[in-house]
Amino acid sequence: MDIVVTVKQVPDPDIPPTHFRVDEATRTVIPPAGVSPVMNGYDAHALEAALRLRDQLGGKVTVVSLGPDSARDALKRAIAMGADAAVHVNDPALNAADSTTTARALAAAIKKLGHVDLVLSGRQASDTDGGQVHLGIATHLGLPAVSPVQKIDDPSAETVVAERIVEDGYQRLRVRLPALLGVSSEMNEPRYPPLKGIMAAGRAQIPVWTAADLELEAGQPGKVQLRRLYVETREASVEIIEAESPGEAGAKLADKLREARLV
Amino acid sequence: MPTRPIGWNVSEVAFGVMYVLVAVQALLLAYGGTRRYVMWRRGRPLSGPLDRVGERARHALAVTFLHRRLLRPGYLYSGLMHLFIFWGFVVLFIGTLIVLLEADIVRPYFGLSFYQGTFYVVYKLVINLFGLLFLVGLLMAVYRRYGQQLPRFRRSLSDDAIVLGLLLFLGLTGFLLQALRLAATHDSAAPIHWVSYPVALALGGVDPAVLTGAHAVTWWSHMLANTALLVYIPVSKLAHIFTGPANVFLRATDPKAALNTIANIEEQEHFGVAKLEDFSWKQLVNFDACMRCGRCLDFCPTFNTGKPLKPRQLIVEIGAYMNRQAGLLAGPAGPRIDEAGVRGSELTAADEPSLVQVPVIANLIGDVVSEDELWDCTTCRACMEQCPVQIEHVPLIVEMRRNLVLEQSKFPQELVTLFNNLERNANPYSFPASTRAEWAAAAGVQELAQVADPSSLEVIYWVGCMSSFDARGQRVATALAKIFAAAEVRFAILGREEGCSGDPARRAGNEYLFQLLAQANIERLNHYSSEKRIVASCPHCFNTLKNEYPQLGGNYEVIHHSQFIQELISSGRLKVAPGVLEGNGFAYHDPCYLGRYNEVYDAPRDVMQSVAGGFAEMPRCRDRGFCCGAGGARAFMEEKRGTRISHNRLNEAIDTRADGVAVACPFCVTMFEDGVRALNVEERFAVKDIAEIVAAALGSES
Amino acid sequence: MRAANSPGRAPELVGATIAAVLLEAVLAALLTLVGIGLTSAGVFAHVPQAVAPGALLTLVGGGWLGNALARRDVRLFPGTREGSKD
Amino acid sequence: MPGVLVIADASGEQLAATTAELVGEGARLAQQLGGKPVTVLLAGKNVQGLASGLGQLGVEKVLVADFDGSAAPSPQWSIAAAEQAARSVQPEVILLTHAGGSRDLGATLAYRLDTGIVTDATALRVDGGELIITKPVFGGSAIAEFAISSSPSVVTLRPRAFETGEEPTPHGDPQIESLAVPAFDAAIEVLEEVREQATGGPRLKDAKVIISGGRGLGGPENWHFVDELAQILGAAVGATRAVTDAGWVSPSLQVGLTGATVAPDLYITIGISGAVQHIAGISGARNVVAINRDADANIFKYARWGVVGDWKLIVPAFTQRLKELRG
Repeated sequence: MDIVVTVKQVPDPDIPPTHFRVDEATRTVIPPAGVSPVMNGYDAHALEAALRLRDQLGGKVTVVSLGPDSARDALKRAIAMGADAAVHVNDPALNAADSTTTARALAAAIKKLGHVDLVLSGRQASDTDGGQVHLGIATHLGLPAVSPVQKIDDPSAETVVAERIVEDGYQRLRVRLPALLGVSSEMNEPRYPPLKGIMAAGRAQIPVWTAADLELEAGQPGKVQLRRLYVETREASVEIIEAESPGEAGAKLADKLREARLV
Repeated sequence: MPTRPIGWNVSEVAFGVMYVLVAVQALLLAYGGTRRYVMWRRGRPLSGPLDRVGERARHALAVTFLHRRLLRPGYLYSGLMHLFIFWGFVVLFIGTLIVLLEADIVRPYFGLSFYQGTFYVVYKLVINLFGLLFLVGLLMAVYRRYGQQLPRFRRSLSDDAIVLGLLLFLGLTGFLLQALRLAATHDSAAPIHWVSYPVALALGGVDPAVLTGAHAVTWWSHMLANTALLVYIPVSKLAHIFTGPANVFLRATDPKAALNTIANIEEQEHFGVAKLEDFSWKQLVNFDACMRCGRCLDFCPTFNTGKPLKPRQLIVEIGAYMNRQAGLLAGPAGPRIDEAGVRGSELTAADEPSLVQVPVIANLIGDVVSEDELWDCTTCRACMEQCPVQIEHVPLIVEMRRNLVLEQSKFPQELVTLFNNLERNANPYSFPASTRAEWAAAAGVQELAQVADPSSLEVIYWVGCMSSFDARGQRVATALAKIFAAAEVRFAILGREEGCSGDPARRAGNEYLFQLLAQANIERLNHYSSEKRIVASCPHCFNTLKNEYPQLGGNYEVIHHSQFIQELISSGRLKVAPGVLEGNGFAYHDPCYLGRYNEVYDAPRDVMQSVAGGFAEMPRCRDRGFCCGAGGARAFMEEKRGTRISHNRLNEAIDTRADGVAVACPFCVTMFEDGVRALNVEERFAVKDIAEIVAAALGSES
Repeated sequence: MRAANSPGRAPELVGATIAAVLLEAVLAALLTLVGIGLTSAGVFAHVPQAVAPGALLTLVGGGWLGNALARRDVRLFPGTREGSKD
Repeated sequence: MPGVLVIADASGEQLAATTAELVGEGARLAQQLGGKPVTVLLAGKNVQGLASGLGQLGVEKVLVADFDGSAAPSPQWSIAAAEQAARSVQPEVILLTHAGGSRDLGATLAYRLDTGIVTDATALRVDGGELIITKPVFGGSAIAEFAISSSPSVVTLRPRAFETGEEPTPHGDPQIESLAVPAFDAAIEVLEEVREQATGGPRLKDAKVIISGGRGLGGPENWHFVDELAQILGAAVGATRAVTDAGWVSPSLQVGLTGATVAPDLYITIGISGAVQHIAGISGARNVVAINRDADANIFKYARWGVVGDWKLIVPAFTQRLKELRG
């Protein structure tokens, strides 16, 4: 079974909020010193699922990522984990692009790869939390898509059975291949790369495709524009809630959370 | 002229048979010995030739003939027991050779005889003495194994019984032969056979014909038993007669606290140990050297909390597996040692792969040794410290962990988090490296990078992750900073330039990650003059920097804060008000990587002496101390099997009636702090690092 | 043995037959028999001088035979052939 | 006549609670866009009955697509229905809830209509005739504002982030139009639909809100305080290692270095001192609330709000007030 996995490199989600900074002018994140970006968590689950399917049925796992030069690290990580090949879609015209353009570019890249039985993506990325690009890819490729998926059952050459998470439960769906599945973290625990893999990743040659390679008319404006990116100012130190009685303090706490629209 | 006719009452046929049996004995002895040797040869060759051969030989001789490692505090009984059996065996063997010499060489060729007169008298007196010691030792052994209800002897193997039985039978029949001959021949020199003489007297009244008959029967059974013993040696635990000293001779002589490094790891194709052939031949000898005394279990944290890992079982099972492949009916291959049911044990049969089901061809990891066993180990070194033949359990276990991690990437989920954190943040937690020195700013401690003139510094304080990020650990670091200030020690920390020493990664088998972390630290440390002394407040960092960084080109003078504080006190630089602690004071707990690994036992005790006016010594202390459960990266794993190691140790400390436990390791601190809360004694039982106790003692001064 | 010696292989041992070691074994066995002969002569024909060399030859011969069989991976004990699942 | 199309979550027996929020926000938006109408699409299995309920919310026009198949409708049927509705209504804005099946329905619909989508919005406003969509990004560490240049703008709304319509004028029975769902590629076949009783709320790892208890709670007999709070907030329940070790709750609830690593928007701790092993697991948490009797407890270093005192007195009042706030 030939599987394509889309991976995205994101800022380390474990950055403590107190250390989170953005540049409002360029609308980009300023990562704290010594914190390097990582592979999106859900994508790691998708890759793990792909690797297990391959080990079970044979075939090939190819990872595709769109992003700046640094995104190559996410691809190397994927190879270290056991992916057979990787493609890096890297073009200034695309890197800053919106979700719709990203979907179009990745779809084009997957098409260019040729025969594909299954496309696996993370259900969403931990930076924009959009959870939509993979569905865009499916639409562009005309593939049936199911997301978020917590389990993949009896895979065959023609179909797989996917468990799709819905409110208070799940649906078991038989999906005709080729198809795209948005993988959720319930599915597995991603492996830690064996040293052989890490070394292979170090040597791996990862082809870079530009918008031109994908015959995309680059530079055309995306449909979704980021107008503003900011961090809510908040005191670094804790705000201790004072009150006459503990009970009152408890009630006041509830109000605070309400004000902050957290409950 | 006192002597005896050699071969009295022994027919020519008997003698003929005896010499034929020599062939059988030689054949099977050589076969068994060679089979074991052939197995060892399958191991990897050593990186270099054996070093310090002379020293090794001296040590091996001392251990073998003087019982250096058998006769130790706490092991007087078993030490003497073995001493008696050993020397009894040796002397009786020499005695037999002497008779052979007289009968088959001196007499036939030179027509002379020395086996008479004074020599004969002395010979008999001595032989009787050692014969007696031999029997006494054996009886002690029988009581030890079957009389005393030691947990480690809860189950024994047929092999154990066979060996004891054979030796006892030989000893007894030996004396019986003597007695029967004396009684039958009315030997005038009878009294010099002072052990068998009384028996001879008792037999005095019996019809000589009967005595002669009995003598013949006894002679045959004695000789057959002797043949059986010789043949049994190579296929039983008796092989330790040869493999024991061999293993002692081959022991690691390099800093005992350092794990071997995988050189140019990037080029390797295969990592650690997945099958017997992956061990070095030297390591394979370990498995044949064990004779199951069980001392490795006495202070073993996993055995004493009912976890699957039992060092003896690990060695015995791999040894049996190896011998089955060698085609030897090694004793242990029969029934298995099974310590299930020891106090606190919650083991089910499922926890232990049954050797009986292990075919000759099986997976070393999985069929012979379970992954649980391998991940249980805290690498506390208690087993290695106690093993009389110096089997090196911990390196063997780490080798197998290396294969699981670097090759199969199969390991507890918690370790994935640990490794990812170490990779991303150079600390075991998920804190950005940039926040490492935040505690220092608060405590007014300088980072080296900020020091104008580093050469003016006296020491570099290596803080370690625990004391950098953990609120509890930070209290220790701050206390230490206060002590430095009081003694006017000019120091600084690496702060944001410091990273995890790599100890947890290495002990967990991730040698690659260890080397990455170590190289990063060495680079920075070498950047600042490497002549500087480094004071570490974490025994794990201390051990790694001191004993393992040299493997990667980092040579520093590293001391633990307990040593440095002692130095400051004894040199008078640090004024402490002794006896500031009222109440029952503290019990002192030896951190494994400070004590057993680096033999720093006295410094912390001296410090306690001078600041607290004393401390309570726990029954299990110094080289026989008991682990807190954190070592070997266990601090970052869940303790799912058996009972809690930390609770076991904590209860021992509480039983000393002390008000708290003093430690010298941040991991011990957290393990015990969690423990006191879980045991609900936090109100009445404190956990403190000695640095905190010293800092408190300063309080009255400053 | 050579085969089993090659690293990285599952340690199944290729059990050789006596034939494979015939020559060496026969020599060792002969040596042993000579030794036994000598000792017997020494004992039964009362030539005490024959005993010591006889015993020595028996010892060496027997040892050699055992060693030869072991090196050629001949299995003397039952149930220890490779693959045995007992 | 373009306007706002609300695609209601019709997967349940009755109208999903979020529908009121969608309709409320839809109406508000329609106002700002110049008194445009709000149309609601009900697509699902026997949804006819639900239509009248929409009248109570002040909806005038409802499109009903009734699925007559035996099993539950496949995602593709829902998409076909939504697309058909969108093409017939030609709205400027399409609203869905950011929950359950609607999440991916919205995204796929947007791409089918070749337009842009913003998911999980927490606020909408019309600014110079342009719709500005606010949503938390980077797990809540930052806030982003988006605009969609293509039409229609598809937006999924975070549940409970929006007010329901303030006393809607009940509109009697809305005008109901049934929608014929065109044929679609049946590449996905529904084998079965499994409804699990909401066991312990959302999964720890992905939960937006987590209530965690520590040894400070005193004993397992007090754990129900945590559970109740979680119930009300639809939150996941977490615990410290000490608690799981002590066996008060299942080890699967452990948060920390040796347990789950979590990054919720809101992390409420009760009786947790904040040992490094626990903190290491929540460094990604956006807003930590600490309730602890020891004012020096390490947890306060990481908290945004803290209450010092006996949780026994604080938590019940806190819970009570939350009940009131959430009606």
